[in-house]
Amino acid sequence: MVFAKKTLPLIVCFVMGTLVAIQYYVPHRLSQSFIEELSHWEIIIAAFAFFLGLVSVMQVHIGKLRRRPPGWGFSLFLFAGIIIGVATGFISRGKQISETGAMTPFGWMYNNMLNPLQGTMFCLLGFYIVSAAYRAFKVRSKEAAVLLMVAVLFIFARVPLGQYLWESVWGSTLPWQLHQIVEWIMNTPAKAAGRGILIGVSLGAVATSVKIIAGIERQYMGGKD
Amino acid sequence: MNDFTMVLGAWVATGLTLCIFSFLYEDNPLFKMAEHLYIGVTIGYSLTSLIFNSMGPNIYEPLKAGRLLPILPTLLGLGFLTRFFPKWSWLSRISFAFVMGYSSGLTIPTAIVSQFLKQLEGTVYPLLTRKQGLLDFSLPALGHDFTVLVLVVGLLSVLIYFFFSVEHKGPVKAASKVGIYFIMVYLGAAFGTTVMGRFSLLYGRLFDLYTYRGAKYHYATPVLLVLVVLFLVVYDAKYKKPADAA
Amino acid sequence: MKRFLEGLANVDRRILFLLVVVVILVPIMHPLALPGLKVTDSVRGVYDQIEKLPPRSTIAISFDFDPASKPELYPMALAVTRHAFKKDLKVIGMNLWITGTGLADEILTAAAAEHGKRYGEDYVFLGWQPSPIAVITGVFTDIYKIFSKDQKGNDTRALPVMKGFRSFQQLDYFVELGAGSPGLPHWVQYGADKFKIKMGGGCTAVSEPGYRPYYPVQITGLIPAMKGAAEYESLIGKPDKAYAGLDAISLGHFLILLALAMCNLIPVLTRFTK
Amino acid sequence: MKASTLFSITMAALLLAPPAARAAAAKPAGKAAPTAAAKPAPAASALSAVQGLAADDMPYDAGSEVLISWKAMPYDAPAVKYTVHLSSISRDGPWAQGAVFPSDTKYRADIDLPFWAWKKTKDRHAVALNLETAFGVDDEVGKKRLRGSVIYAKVVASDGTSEAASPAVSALATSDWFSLPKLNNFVFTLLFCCIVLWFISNARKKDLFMRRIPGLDAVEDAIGRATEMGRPIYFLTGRLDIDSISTIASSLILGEIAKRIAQYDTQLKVPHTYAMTMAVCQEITKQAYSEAGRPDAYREDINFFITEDQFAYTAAVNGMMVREKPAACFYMGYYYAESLLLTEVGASVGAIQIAGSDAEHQLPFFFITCDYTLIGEELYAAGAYLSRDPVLVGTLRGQDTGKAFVMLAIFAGVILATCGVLFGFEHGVQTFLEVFKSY
Repeated sequence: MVFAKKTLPLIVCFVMGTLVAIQYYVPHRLSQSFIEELSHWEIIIAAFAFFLGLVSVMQVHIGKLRRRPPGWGFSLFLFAGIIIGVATGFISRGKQISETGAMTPFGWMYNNMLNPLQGTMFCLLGFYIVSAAYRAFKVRSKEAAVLLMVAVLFIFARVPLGQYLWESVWGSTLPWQLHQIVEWIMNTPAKAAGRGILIGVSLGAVATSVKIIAGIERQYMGGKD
Repeated sequence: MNDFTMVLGAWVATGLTLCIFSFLYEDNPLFKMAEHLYIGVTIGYSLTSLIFNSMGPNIYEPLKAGRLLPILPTLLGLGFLTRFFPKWSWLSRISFAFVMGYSSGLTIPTAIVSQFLKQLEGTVYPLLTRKQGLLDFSLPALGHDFTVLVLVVGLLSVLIYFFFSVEHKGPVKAASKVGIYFIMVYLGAAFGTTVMGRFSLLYGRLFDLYTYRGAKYHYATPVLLVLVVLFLVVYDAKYKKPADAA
Repeated sequence: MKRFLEGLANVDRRILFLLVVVVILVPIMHPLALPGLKVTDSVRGVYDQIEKLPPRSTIAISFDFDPASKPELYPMALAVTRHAFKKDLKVIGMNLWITGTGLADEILTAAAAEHGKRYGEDYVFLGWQPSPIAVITGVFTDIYKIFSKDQKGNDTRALPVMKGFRSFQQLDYFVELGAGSPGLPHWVQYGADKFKIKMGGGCTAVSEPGYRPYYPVQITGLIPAMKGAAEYESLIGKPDKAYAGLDAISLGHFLILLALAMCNLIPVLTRFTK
Repeated sequence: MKASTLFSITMAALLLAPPAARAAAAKPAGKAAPTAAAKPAPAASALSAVQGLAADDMPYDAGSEVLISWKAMPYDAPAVKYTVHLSSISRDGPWAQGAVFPSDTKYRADIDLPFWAWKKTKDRHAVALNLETAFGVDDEVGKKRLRGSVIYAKVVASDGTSEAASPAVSALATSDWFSLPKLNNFVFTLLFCCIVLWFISNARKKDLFMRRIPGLDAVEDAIGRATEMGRPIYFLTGRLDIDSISTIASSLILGEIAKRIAQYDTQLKVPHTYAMTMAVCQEITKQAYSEAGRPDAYREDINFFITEDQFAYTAAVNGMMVREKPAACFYMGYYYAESLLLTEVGASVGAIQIAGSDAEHQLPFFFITCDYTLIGEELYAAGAYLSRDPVLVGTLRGQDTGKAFVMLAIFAGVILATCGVLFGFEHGVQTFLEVFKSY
């Protein structure tokens, strides 16, 4: 039993990891279909994990309906949302556009509820980016000064009005145009830093993956027994 | 799609948009309602997509057609659910092990290619230029050489900054300091370029609201806007303690 | 003065938010046509090709985007379609993104109405069919195999606008306006490159760097996002949504610059007044 | 090119890879009669058919491409075009057009493969043609049919006025078992894995040094502050599922922070966007509380699921923040656009915010709005820093060794390339640098 509880998962992980990693170097058609099939499996397996989340949500909100803490009524809207999503989805059999090209109730729900909600939350960023700039973009050190200067230059250069103003101030006295300067920064110092970050990240990713495959990193398996 | 569903859609979309926007003013019941509805709808949406677009074509249809292979991943997937039964919950480890092994195996070679070798090959260039057999010291050529130098110095100093097993003092400290400046340039550039996209989105959203103001949509935007503002005024007057103000 | 500065430093965020709304909303209500927009060669590359076509030439436009990318692609789609109708060209519309079918139809109908064009005689909307690569290969070999019926259910072959037309190989120009995959790379690889027709493209800001290498060999021009669309609008002399959008975004950028300046100036000034 | 040969032999021997010989210069097809002109030559300037035409399986692929090659011809010039025709039916067609190009382009040297797998010469033209693209096949049936069929190819040279077609040659596209061009990748991967494992196995023997990470020194302050104020602490694991490295690193940090929080009676809240991550984090938190000697303080609802949708999750967390006013927020892991939405609201309720992310595009927002930000790899190092676990510190040592190797390679590469320009052996250097390219 100890074998099944402790060793078997480690073997599964090791075999899977090694096979998938080696697959990358094998161009053969069999290896292609192997990885296609596995990625299929992954999708199926991951799909079931969603039910863990569903149960967690239900526990929280059914608990609220039972105990009725302040604001419990809003949980009703959550259930209403689930019902709307599921009901329109089942009526339309998961399709947003029917075979005749007409919009289904599911499609209507997506376009008029989900899409505006997503879009609106996303576009709040337009507000927060201004408030962050006003509140937090203070030059406290030399490093922050560099950050600010580059940011200002880029903001200026991204819009035609900025380029227009730049040219009307500097005219053709400068050997480079604004967009050339910005491009150079983007492709040289910024790229160098980006690469440094990426190389570090990739080494970290490989190191962690090796530990998982080798069974050294096994926190995902949880605690004792 | 007929007119009624179109107009209803405009009203619902506008209403929800304004409810979310009201959060910018303060946390209030309208936002709370939209927030909970939003979470619910996304869960319902995920569930439906899961059943019709994932489990249907990946499990049900192959099984119906007599292909039995999907049973294995299905069992592994069901393994997750054993977490609810403490006696059997160790079974979920096998499912986790499969997922972790698969993704780790996928990560190793691709991280080496796309982040390691690809970054490396774009950095190793000569620091000198040769043109028609002679070393080129013209201004553009020197400019190019300088660019290569900055690229190399930048990358090396940033890598030094990320050294964890060496104490940052003396020359290492100086080099890592240079590295930080390069990182700051990167962050500034990333900030400056992102602004554009954020305002495009906001523009798109406000444009939709503006479109829904017309008679074609039965004045959805102005009517709902007035209602939301009225609600906020009443809510503030009635429930908000003076201490909360400002 | 000092109190004013302190007040300014701790200003309620909601006032900033209100400023943002004003800055974005004003150009929507009234395009300002702020100066500084320069027409780039890659946008002109699409415009010139359409401009030099004789009347009654045939062009096709594929509208491969969905409502999510509407702010970026809708304005250029409208501008290009308007340009084609203004030049009295025959227009074949289609799309590879099922979720964008309604939008594409809307654009064609609106632009046609402005120029008094009639469905079936001056333009046609073929609609959507599954399996994009097969569709692309199909329209370049035998269009009626893929689209035997148009979006409205008419027999495509019987429409006057399609008379004598067999495949996209006969096109005088092709424009692909796409937000992702399937999109520009597919049309280039499986269509224009293979069958040697001239094509132009339009894309989102995110995909622009990726598509740049196609220009100018494989595509005659590329219209990048809202900025490209605004350039196109200025070329056809009809500043519209893209122009308004660009104004709004320009003002937004300057609002951020102002915020940054205030953030750093206020503490300095406060110390100064002390 | 002695060094390169030596290199390729060593690498190949190391791996017992299939012989590189198959990649050597394409053998001319026996059947083709190279001199036979298809049409009677009309004028003096007329073209002759190409010579030495050969069709082969393209090496190192899944059997989806054929390699067509022929000798460079004396008339190669921009005005003369080659058209390669393919047929899957017979040597007399019907033909599908595979490629058209000016006759002074596309030599063997233009195919982008490394020196240990491909001989780059200019004496032969060579094009690799994808069969599915050439025949416009999109469906499974068609693809399957293509796989088994013999492919016939012919090349037509034309200069606008006259053209000359070669006789057809044939090949069968086959699948290969090892991608020799990826050999360098394979060797690097193996080497790096060994280094990491070696450092881990040696880590337990002695105490390894680790540099300071300022952001992490603030963790204790943040927890202390939350305890004083009696407000909760939020910990977010990012927008990727547990199978991503960022989230794994984040969960390690969660474990360490949970250990510290468990010692006080402070509330920890970990809202999740993925159920798998939630399940793993539940185990980790439970473990942390019991290791801290406070299993009684652990509650199952520390970790809870909200929804998978990016912005619905953000809306919910924003709402919670405004209502519960956390004293400290930790954002560890990979984030997308929601980063600024979270941190601005967090800042507005006065929380101490500590972020750590390898999402380089979101770093500026964290950096501006948070009190401390761990950049890139520092996120992976954080777990090691907080726990001082020998395995984690050893891993970090391995990563540092990898970085040292990269730095050395770049430094040496740049010097070598510069010397190449100085002393005129650029070509040799370029060839050598293929070792660091991805294929």
